[in-house]
Amino acid sequence: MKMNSTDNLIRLSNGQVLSKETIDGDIATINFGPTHPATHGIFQNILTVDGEKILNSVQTVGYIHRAFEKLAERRPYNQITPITDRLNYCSSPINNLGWHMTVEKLLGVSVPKRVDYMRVIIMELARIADHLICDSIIGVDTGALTSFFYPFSEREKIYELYEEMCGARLTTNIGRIGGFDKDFNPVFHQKLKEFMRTFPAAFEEWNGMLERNRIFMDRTRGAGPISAERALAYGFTGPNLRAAGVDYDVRVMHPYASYEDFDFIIPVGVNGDTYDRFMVRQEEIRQSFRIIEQAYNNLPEGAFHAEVPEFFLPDKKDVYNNMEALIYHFKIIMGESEVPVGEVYHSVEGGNGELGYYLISDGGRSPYRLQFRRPCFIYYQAYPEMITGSNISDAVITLSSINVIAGELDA
Amino acid sequence: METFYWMDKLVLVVLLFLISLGIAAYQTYFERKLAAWIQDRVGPDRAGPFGILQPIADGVKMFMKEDFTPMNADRWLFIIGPGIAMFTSLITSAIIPWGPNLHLFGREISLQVAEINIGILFAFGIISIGVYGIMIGGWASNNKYSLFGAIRASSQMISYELAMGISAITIIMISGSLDLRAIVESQHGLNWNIWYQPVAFIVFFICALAETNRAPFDLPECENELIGGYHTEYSSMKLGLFLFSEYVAMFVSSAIMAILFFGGYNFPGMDALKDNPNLLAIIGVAVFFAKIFLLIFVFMWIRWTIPRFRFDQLMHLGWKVLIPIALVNMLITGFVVAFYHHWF
Amino acid sequence: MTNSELSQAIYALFGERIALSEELYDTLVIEVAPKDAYEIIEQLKQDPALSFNFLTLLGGVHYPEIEGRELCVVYHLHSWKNALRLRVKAYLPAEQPSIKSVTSLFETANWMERETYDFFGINFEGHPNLTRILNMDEMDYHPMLKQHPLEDATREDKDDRFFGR
Amino acid sequence: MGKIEDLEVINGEGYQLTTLDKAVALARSNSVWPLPFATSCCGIEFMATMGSMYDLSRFGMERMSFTPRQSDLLIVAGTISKKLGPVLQKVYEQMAEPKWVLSVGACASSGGIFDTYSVLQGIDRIIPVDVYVPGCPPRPEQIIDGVMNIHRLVKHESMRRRYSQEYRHLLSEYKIEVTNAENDK
Amino acid sequence: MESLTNRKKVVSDKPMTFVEKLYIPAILKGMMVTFKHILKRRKTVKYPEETREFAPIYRGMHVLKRDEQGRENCTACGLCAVACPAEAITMTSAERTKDQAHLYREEKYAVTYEINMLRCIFCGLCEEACPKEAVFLTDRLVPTQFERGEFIYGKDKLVEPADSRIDITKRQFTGKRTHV
Repeated sequence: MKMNSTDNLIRLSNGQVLSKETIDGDIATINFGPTHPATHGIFQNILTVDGEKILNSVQTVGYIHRAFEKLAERRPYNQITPITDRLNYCSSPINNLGWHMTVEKLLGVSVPKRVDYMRVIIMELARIADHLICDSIIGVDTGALTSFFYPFSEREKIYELYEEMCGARLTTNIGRIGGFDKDFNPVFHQKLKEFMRTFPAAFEEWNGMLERNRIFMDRTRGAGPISAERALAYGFTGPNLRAAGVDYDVRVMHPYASYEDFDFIIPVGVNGDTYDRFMVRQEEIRQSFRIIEQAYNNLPEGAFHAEVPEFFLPDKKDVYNNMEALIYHFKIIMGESEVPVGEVYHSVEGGNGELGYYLISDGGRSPYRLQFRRPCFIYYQAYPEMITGSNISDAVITLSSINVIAGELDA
Repeated sequence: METFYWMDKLVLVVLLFLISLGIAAYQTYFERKLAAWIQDRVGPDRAGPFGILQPIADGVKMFMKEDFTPMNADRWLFIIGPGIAMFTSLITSAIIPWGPNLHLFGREISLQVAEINIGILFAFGIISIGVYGIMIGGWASNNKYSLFGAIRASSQMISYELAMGISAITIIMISGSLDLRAIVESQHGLNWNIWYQPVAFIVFFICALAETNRAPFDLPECENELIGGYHTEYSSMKLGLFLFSEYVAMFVSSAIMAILFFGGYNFPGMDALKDNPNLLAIIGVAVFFAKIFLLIFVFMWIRWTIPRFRFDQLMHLGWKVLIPIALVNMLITGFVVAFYHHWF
Repeated sequence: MTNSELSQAIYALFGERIALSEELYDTLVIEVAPKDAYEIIEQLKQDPALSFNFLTLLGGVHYPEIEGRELCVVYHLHSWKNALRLRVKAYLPAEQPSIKSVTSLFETANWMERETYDFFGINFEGHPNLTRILNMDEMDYHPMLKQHPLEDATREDKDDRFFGR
Repeated sequence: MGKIEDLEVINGEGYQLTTLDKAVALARSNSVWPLPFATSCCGIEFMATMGSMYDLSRFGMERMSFTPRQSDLLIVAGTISKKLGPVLQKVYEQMAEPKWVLSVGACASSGGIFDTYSVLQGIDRIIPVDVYVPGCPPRPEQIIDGVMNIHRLVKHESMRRRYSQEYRHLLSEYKIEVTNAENDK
Repeated sequence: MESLTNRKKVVSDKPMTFVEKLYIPAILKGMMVTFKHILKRRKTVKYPEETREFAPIYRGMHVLKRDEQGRENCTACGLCAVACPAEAITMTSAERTKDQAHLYREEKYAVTYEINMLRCIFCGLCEEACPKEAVFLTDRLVPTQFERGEFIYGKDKLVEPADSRIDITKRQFTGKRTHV
């Protein structure tokens, strides 16, 4: 909190300056975080409050800074995939596949249509999982605890799908540079069909408990609003920006993985408040589901990886029998494949917005520099402005509705 | 006669004390089970068969937990807080008529500890003291979140007491008495007040939710915002008392609601048992408890369904919605009652 | 608008103030002098035809081998109108890495500049609050510089001999 | 799985569990209220453990207490950086005795994949850990396994242990002051 | 700001209707939903009494395989250690002597092979890297422990016992190019 020299003025985090006389009562400072139950993840806000009204907020982040970017400079390309898992861990596959696409762009590899469609299915499942958790947390923070459990059961089904596909539930490490290491297997097909059959009803049931409930609407409408201009200035992307009414979506703007083939709408909100963010996410879940249906029903036949033996690990059987494959295998694992020198920026529409990878390669076994565009980190700085003037309850649901993922925030 | 009277009362008091605590304890169990069922889970099932010993385990654990008083806290007030909360919750049950009189040992035994003719006023009086427990506890903790909880609790209770009182007045008008026994007796058979006063019931019910700090009005302790609210700094059995008092309060307020609106221990077809007062009393008590449990179930059911209000919306609801509704309802009732009695 | 058209437009605007421009993959990259960076980005943002309205990413790179150009600040600009990205680079010497802050153009640069300061020690002039953001305030070096080790030296469960350190 | 009888910390110097001890320990083990100190990925798996499919509430553990005063088990799930270390220690200090610590996942237990300058290489450097759960993140099954191991610990703990010299010594190794336990005695 | 695409749709501008303003209908609707769930079958898997089926390719605890004749497959080439992003694998190798031919399949073998299970992130890259079909992840889980030191898994815990083999054929072929 910056005090003016006259000691009589108080500067709010939205730039407004108030005279102390206009504030009745005493000003208190409370620590909102690092271990507050509403800070899912760890970050601290020191709030200056007048009663319950928030006057100012000072943020501290970096509590789980793990030095991703430094780590990525020391690991070969294929070992960076597990690291990207832990960025936005609510939707790891998007991070994985986005990274693979970045490297493919650097290498100039084009993948078969089937890989694109498989990626779309996996990524949209991840988006559903991500939005489900965010929206259920909004429900929990407004006090409807049950709304955490219904979507989580659906999430569990998505976990099962991942498990069938790659062998892990949350930190998936799914796919490889150049495609996937495995095709969809019969159990995956069966489980995906089952998911597609049951999901809409379960989703709408849960949605119906909140969407038009007046208590929920009153709580969320007008909570933590941000205008389109301010959101843009703060570099918002993804659902939070769309809630403010701007239909920016990387999937449409710079299509990747054949997103141009699919028909889907971009839901937008009006005021950029918590209700808008909730509704935009809910609609995006429906749209993602539509995309999955389209992709799955039109899934092309063919190979599930590109033919790039220098970068795509050969099949195990060939490694044992085929000298050439064995050499490629060693080269890839040791990180001795030729990587072009260059730099490339690729971005995908992550759970929280534009998830970008700025990769500089000097031809070595690991990136010279890898910078992640982490949407959370960029938009979380707008939080003080969003909550100034509202009360603690609003601050809580605003925080959960902008879906700040600590892993992505602190890198 | 006098000694017998006191003995009766003593037995009843002890019994009530145990029943209240027992019910409160098993309410926690039931609440956890119900929450689990609503959420497609099983709930506690490892402490004893079906987890039936869960409340006992919790109780023992809390007794043995380190009793912690934060630095800079007001030591005495810190202790008094939970005490008041528990005491006020328990004492209200003294005025509740639990059933028709028993005929035992040639005497008529009343199933009501204190037969005071202003029972309902007593209840309101005690309830308004109840908030002091939370307030003192929250203030004494010397923690900002607790203080927020305490402030929220006190303003919430005061606001909702008004609407609660006004909606209860309609019942007093209909039955013409402040005595809870008389109010129950006036609802003989199925002649319950709920049929005449549905609006008053809804208002009263909402206020009861607020008075017992239950969702959607659990703002004083809502953990997503205030961590633990007024009991953030409490540990061990002091916390236990706070948690328990909430459940006791829920039990007692369900009982009061059952008396005011659902005819207490009255049930349809009770005239058939006129000749057997003891059987009538036993069934009456059972019916009364069934009504209480049903109301408790609704309390819990609501808690696990809907989101909570924001503080200003809660105030708005209390002052601008419930109080006007209760007032209008009271006026209409007044006119109807006056008309019925040919007062003009 | 294509990248070549963009390139022409930029040359028309700034002429020789652009030290170098090349197309890397699908993005046009221009290099500018550090003292020009702010103005050029401001004009790129305000020019109605180009309208690079969005700062996607801001970060640093460390090239310890290139003398006089050890540090590099990279701006990723995005023109939504034309769906075009542009990468602007400014190289700084290691002795005095200092560049004008773009927070007055894009508020989003605030934390990104703080992060770059934290990682590389690049000083952004005119930044409202240039302090460490992710690391502890007590830290006395800038960890992303190439000379600093990645690993935590205090761990006991790893034997460095096995991992080539 | 390590044998519980081997653990010196529990048995101290040969405490014999009395019947009362046993009853209390049994009650405690059935009512362990967790304080989830969830920072990252493991926190999401911990949420899955709370969810309908795995349901930690079967162990009487669904009442999360976010205030350290009321909780018995500190579940540290996720990366703990050096910046966060003091906060974690503070939370541990604030917890009322008896208290246990479950370290969930590779990051909390050892730093895991993040062998970097900013990550604490295992929380056992700042607070005593009772049970480690491997995995990155562990499956809910493993978290439940860890929780059940905690229950086994609790069941075998004497009521006096928390006031013993050994315990005080253990905490002093982590530079944690034992003030409250003394007040209570 | 003008629209960037033609796919925009506003989703949150529906005003509250009178019925919705009354609170009660929506609350009752929600309560009906939750009541239905009370009557539904529980989804809980009561672990540890019941267990859920894992995917055959689940990435759990490692195993060092033996071949059909009971010889260890591992040749201590170190590829798994190189491929491990968590740097959890260490090994020392030795040349096989003549009388050890029945123990080790290859000329070289691992004298010690240790995986630090607390560091391991179960990403499966070691399995992918192994050119000798020696190390596999399995659908078994690493048990929790009381002491940190117990997580260094040596060959005694990793090599599959000769008499009780661990079947990993499913994970070798699920979804792969070559089918059995």
